[in-house]
Amino acid sequence: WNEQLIFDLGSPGERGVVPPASEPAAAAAGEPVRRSLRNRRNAAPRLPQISQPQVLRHYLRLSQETLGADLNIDIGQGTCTMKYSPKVNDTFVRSPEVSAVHPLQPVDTLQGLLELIHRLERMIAEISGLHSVTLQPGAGSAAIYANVSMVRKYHAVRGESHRDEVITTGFSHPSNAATAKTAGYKIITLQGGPDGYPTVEALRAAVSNRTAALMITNPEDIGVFNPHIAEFVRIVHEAGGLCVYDQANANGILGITRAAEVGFDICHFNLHKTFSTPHACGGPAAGACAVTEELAPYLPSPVIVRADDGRFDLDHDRPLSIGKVRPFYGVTANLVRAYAWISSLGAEGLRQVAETAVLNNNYLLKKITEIDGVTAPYAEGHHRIEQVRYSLADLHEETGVSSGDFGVRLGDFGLHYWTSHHPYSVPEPATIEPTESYSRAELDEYVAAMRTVAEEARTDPEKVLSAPHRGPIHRSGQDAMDDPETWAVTYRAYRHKYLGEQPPEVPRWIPPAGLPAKQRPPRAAHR
Amino acid sequence: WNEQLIFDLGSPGERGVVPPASEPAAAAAGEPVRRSLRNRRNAAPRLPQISQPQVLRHYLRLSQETLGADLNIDIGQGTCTMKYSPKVNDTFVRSPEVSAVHPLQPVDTLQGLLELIHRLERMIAEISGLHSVTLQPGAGSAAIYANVSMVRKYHAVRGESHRDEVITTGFSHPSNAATAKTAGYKIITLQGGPDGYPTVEALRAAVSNRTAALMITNPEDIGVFNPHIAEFVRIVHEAGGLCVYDQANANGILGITRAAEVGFDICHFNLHKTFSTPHACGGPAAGACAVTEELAPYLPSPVIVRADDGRFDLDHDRPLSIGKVRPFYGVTANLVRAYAWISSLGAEGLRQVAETAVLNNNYLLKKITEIDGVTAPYAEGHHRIEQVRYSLADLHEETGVSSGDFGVRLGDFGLHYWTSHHPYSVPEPATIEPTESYSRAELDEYVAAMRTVAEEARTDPEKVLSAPHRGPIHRSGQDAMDDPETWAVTYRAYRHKYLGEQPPEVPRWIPPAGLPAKQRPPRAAHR
Amino acid sequence: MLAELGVNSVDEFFADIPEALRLTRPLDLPAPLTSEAELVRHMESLLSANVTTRQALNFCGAGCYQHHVPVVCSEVNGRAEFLTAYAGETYEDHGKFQALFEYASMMAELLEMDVVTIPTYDGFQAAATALRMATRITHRSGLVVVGPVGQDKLSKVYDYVAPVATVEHLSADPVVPVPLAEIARHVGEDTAAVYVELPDAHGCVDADLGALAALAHNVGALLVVGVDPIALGVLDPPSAAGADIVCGDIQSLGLGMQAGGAHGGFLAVHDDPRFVLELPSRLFGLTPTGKPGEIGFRDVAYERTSLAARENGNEWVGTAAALWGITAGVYLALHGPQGMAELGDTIIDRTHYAMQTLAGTGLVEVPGIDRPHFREFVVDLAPSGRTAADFLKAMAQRRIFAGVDISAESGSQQVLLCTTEVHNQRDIDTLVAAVKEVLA
Amino acid sequence: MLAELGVNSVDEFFADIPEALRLTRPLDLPAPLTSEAELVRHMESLLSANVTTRQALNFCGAGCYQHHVPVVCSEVNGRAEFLTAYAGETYEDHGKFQALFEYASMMAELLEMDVVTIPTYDGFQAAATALRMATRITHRSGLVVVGPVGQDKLSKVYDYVAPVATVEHLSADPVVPVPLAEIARHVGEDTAAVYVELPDAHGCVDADLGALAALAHNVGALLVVGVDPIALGVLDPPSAAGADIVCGDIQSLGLGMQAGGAHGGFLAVHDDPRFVLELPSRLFGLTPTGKPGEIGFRDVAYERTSLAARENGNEWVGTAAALWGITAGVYLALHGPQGMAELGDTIIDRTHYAMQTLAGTGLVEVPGIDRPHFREFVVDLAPSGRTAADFLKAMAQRRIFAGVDISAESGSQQVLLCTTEVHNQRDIDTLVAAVKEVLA
Repeated sequence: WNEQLIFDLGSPGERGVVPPASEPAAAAAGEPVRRSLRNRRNAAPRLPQISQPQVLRHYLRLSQETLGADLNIDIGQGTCTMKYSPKVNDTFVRSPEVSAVHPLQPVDTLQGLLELIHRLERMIAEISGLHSVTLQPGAGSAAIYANVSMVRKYHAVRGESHRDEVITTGFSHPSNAATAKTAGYKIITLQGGPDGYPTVEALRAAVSNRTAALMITNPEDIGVFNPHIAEFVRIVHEAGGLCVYDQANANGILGITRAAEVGFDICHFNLHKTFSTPHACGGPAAGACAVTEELAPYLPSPVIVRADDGRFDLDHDRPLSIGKVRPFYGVTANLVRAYAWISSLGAEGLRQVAETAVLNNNYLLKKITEIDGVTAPYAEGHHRIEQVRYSLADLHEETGVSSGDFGVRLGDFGLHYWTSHHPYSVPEPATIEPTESYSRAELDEYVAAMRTVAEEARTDPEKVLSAPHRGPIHRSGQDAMDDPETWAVTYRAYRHKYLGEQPPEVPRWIPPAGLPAKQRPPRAAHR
Repeated sequence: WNEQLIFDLGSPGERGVVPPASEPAAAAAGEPVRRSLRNRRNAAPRLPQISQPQVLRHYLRLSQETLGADLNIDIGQGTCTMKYSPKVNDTFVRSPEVSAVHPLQPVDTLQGLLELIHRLERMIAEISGLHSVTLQPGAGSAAIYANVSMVRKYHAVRGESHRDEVITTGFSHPSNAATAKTAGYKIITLQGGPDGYPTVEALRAAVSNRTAALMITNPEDIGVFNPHIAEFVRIVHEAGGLCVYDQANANGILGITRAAEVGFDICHFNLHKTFSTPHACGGPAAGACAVTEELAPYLPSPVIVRADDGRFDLDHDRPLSIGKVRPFYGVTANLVRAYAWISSLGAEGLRQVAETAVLNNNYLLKKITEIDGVTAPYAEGHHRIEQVRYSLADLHEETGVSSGDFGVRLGDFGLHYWTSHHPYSVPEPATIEPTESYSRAELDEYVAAMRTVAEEARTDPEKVLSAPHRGPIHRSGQDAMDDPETWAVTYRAYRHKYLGEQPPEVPRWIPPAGLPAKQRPPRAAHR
Repeated sequence: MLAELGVNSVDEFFADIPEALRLTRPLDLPAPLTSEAELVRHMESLLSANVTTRQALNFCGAGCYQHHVPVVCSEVNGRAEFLTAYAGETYEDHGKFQALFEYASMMAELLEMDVVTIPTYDGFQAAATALRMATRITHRSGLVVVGPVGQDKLSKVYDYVAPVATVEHLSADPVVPVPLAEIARHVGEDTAAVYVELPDAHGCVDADLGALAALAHNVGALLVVGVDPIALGVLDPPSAAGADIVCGDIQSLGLGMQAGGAHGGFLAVHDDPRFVLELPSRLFGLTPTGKPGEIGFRDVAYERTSLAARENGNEWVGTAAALWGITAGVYLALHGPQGMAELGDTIIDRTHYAMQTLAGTGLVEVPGIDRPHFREFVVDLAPSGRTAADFLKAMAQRRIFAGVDISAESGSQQVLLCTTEVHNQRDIDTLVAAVKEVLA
Repeated sequence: MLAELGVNSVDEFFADIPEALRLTRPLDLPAPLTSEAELVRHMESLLSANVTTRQALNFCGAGCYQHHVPVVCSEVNGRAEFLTAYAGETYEDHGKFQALFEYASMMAELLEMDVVTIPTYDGFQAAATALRMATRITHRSGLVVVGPVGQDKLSKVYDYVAPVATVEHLSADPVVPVPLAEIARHVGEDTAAVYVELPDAHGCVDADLGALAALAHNVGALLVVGVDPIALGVLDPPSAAGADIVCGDIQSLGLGMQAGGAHGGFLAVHDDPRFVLELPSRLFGLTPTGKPGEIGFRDVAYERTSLAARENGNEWVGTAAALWGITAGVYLALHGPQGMAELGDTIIDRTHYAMQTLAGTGLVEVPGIDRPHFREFVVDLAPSGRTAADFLKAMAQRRIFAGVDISAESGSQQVLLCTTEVHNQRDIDTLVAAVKEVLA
């Protein structure tokens, strides 16, 4: 079915919940205040008016039109395929001990949570080999930002604020470049050589006394491990820069190799991803930053400390700290899930995770590259770690079906893949990462669907190009999304632009004469 | 998608959960016992072997192929349309205070639950007007059985076991006849007159000193209230029989009329249905029986009693009790839900439930009978209470589309209706009951879909007859289901009958020579 | 809407209800808790008087068992689709039909019988129906119940079979099983069925089903066995020894305790029309659709049921416990053969560890300690001279629910204790330590 | 599978990782809790050391608010489909796109602004981004923050805007707002934006947004307003008074507390490309499909984002808080205009009832008692001579979390209390009675 917009449901006077009403004494206290408010709302907001069962039905139907990882063989989100998130871990989050506690209630009444977070910090410290950990960042990119913020503070404290460059690589996640830029740095991006990673020479040429940090993903987003990584670290350290390891996706190397052995100063993990917390349509997630002892004073504040009597407390007296990056303790729910997940596996289990994920990936690599028209650029002949960025360039050349088109058609099989971050370094990319969570039969099913679509591209390209055929909607257009005259990101905007309703006149900022408008970069689309 | 059978998933060695392993000392205690078991299992059961994410995905997909009341305008299950079951009530059931308590733990540690059940009993007593209530029966039909069992015991105690007939009506739920038969009674069924209910004369003719009880639904399953009901009761009482009121569905009369005012000795309610607990694909449900003071000693045992100090206890000393009809306290989860539901509404709310349900029903009656070919037999010109049994006989006559076919096609619109119990008293029946839970717009949507299908039946009957077109599967056949050679109610039977696998030879009962086999009644199908 | 119907007031719809039958005052009920927030506060406050088995260590069983509920079971049975589905037919509710067919199929593997019903209310009802079926199949009216069976279940069975049969119960103390010779004395040409349980109400799993089957079959009677399917990872299915009808409760299979509210009954028979046509419950069969390779599910021999034939059907069928069937299916699918076997082993181990360590205190006796037990066992307080009631009270003060008082049934000061896979060795040691404190 | 790949051992896959970088020992982690049952026991035991706000009466707020969470919100965000969806595109995840579009649309109605983003991490991030956007839009670097703002949020904002802007914070005690004239002295040609909150960190809702907007606009600066949307059932949307960017946290809208873990940030602007093109977050726009009447959803002006343009995008975007957006949408749909209005009324009523009854004890002062408050207010312990720390400790012993200690920030012994719709009059009376006991 094509579920209506919520604004088309319900009728005046319907409602889904009733808030508690004030008791007479409370109403007596509040009524004069309410009456005399300077900015009391007179025109009710045009929210929908719907009964509870209709609200529920609407959202249940929308959920059924959403392809959660629980519902498919969700291995097509390379760089960040979600592994299975055990349902039991959600129950801990829903328990009142987690869901119904306030972050600022007396610490004596929060000992369970503080101990859990403290234990998880120690686990992550061991997994990274580094000294101290914060779990405050709200997601992976927020953790990268926290890292670069610590870099900035570190250099500032040492009087080296002239260091204004951050070096990263083309296959590192875009947030490395973007957060560093946000933090005020110039970005130098090293592009990959034939094996996907930059050469040592390229790094040497980029490093200088203006280098604040190297921020690098390894294995690269194409699944290749840079064997010179220790050399990279050495070179940057010699130049006085810090080395920041993006281990958002450490799925393929858990228990195999660690930031500490390589010599990094800082690393981060995505708890959604490496430690199995669910992706939730795009968050909430959680990030962990691990740092060396030297950098520990710069971690976000406060820090959980264990007193001699075994009780946990918060240390707010952190003069070098970058301060808060997120309210309170971070995304508690995901800290609880990640702690439970690691606890259920232990050291041996984590290593099995890595080994299985890598085995699955190399199995897929073989099977997928057997499909005519699909290749795996870079690092020819090498095994890959946890993922591969495939190219459908040959298929596209032959059939006119792009990777984007291919992906839309794959959706008709209840499957999904993601192409790649922009700009595409691999032509017609498809980034696939199996993780440890799928069986051989499931991987085979996925490959079989890809093979079918590749076949269709050759025999009946129109079928592929006109997909989706079994989705909830038909193919939609991108054009209206790029033009300020036609885009409508809310129903209110739609009413104003399409239904002829006049927006109200309200006071607003007028650009001073001559203020330059932003030059729009070339347009881009998501798939 | 067409989700595979679970036996086709997984592979040897896969598993979804790991049970706790014995500690060494426990293993030492148990190992000799296990080894010497007379009947230790050697051949592992052929259960599927599947990973947890695959099990989850399988069942989530099956859930998506199931049209829960939360997902549609589910007003087509007349006699027992489920009203909206507020989600908040499920949370009480999931709380450890309900889900993680043992029925036989010390009563001092179960006071919350006992108080809740006691309060709910008092609420049901007030709603029925009768004296005492049990909530032990596991569902509506089980409550009817408990009622007839009390009738039997009552007469036995009074030395009137010669009373061996139970009178019921054709529009009363089949369980009235069936449970009474199971309890050993002969059944006399009065058929409805022109207004749907039997005449007083018909009853008089049926009543005698062999009458144990009248077991009657009112309003009848076609939504007509028998105005002579008090007279019926009087006649049966005069003959020494008891009167048992089937109020499974009291949705249309809550707060309007009660068993007590009519003079009944016993009544029952379905808590799923009248008190909004969900239907759960067909249970668990719950039933409540209410009785007069005279019959209270016969109620199932034990009974919750409140001591002078306000604490609750169990009274097992009930010499006249029929005993247990269900383990422990009954279906606790649904008692909790029903208590919460009544608590949220109060007296005024319950009456609004009835009034709204009846208004909705009469609105539907008007709209549906405006569809060409659809009529509402019986009680012409009268308003109806909570439901109507429509007839599609005219449409069938004209187009060849039966009510069953019509219902299948309606499924393509994400809607469902039920025809009627068997044998059909109304030709080509469709029993529709809106309850109070749906808005006018939703009722209109349902009627519009019916109108569309009626139109299709005239213009394109093949489309209707070949439905479903948008279901998860295509039309299936009934024939194989009726023949012992071909039916297969488990995958194991399927392997034996269709895949050529030999069943094992095991010792089993052989019918003694000459033992008559059962005569099969005429075959029937569910829709 | 009133205007649309040409009606002035809702009252007009009730015209057929005589005035004398009307309630002329509002119902006397507590004031409504209109807002969800208030309702939640009220319910939390009311229910907080319960002490949960997370707060206390629970060793009560006796028909309701504290097994671990895999969270996927709760996730599936909490799905709005399954939780709220009514009686949709094969197409609308294809997923429900398939899930229930799969439940029956997995039970069939565990039980090694080809026909398993959609769940009935509970194990009590399953046993009661199994015995009535036996009378219909054999055209006889004698029922012989062998060994310890819970009082509540017996109460239900007695009431249910009363119109058609008489029951002899050959009970037993926990020390020795009922001798075969004694059973033989009560079985004869009028016997419809011999009924026995595995594990029995004292937790024993040493019933000689093969001998009982021979005994019954010899005189033309059925062997009906009540079994807890959770034991069938380690125990042979009763059908292998000759059981003709197998019945029981699926509460152990992922349903949880819910204060005794979470029960479902199963009935299993061989695929013989004499048996199948006597089942009152619904049966979902696999059937091909018009599309090759595609399957659907439909009711089998629907005319058996009271829904089709009113009083001419077998007993009756109504809303019973379908969601619990789906749940039990999920449980079996999660465990698989290996999980069920390991689970059974752990339970036997811990049960015997508990029996031995308790007996080792010298403060209690464990009658039948040499017999194999599964999950439950009797503890006799005679050596301590204490009553069961006193003992349980003292243990509860230590936040231990130390079993169920069966002294009224047994005539001795005895409690029935239950240990499952959720009780680790530390828990049992805690129990034993508390017993020493209380009884020393 | 190894054989299929012609590989002897999994180790071969790691050939590119130099030996020197390998970990040669197992990680030093606790022994695994392999079975779900054991894991559950461990987690319950660990977490049971927490005292929950169901066990204690909680009056802490300060950025995390105990509002009632309608169960439908939890039902929807607990759906496996939504909880585990990754980054499916418009067709695979049509439902997700629609739910987020509807969230943005309902927020737009509440805020009366046409553009609302998919949620960012939290209100801290939203404020920080709003202010950086102001510097980009105006090409200026001065930021003026007016009135009380939480210390933690300020910490985040300062760190975040440091590369591009300087901040002046005109703080205020709870008694009187910052005088307009003083604000005017700090606003000038270099000012990118004036930032003010509603309710502010002391719960006051009397900021004169109209005057501030005029002041800012006069010199070419923006007015940025931080608002808790739950107040907008009773308060006029800031846009009506002239706010150019409105930002805040959606934690109040059905997300629950989760120990402070449940936050999402929103940013709202008018539909002006100068503003829209500076947003870093994703925006989902409504677009027709090939079929008449059918609509789909797609990314709007995707080139703005770091996903499309790396460091050339606005700040960055990544996994943030989408599920909380869906949840907040459910919350707004359930309440509707009437519910939001009633909710606001109840909160104001109970807040002032608490302020008045506490002040009425004579044992504490409520500074600013004559100003309109929403949900939070400051209590000064000066009359009692007690420290805030002492007071809170004594109250906690009575199972009351009596607010947040703000004495470090304020320089006085003060606590910040929070009352919402979940605190009924009886709860507040309980609080007041305990305050009397503790301070008397």
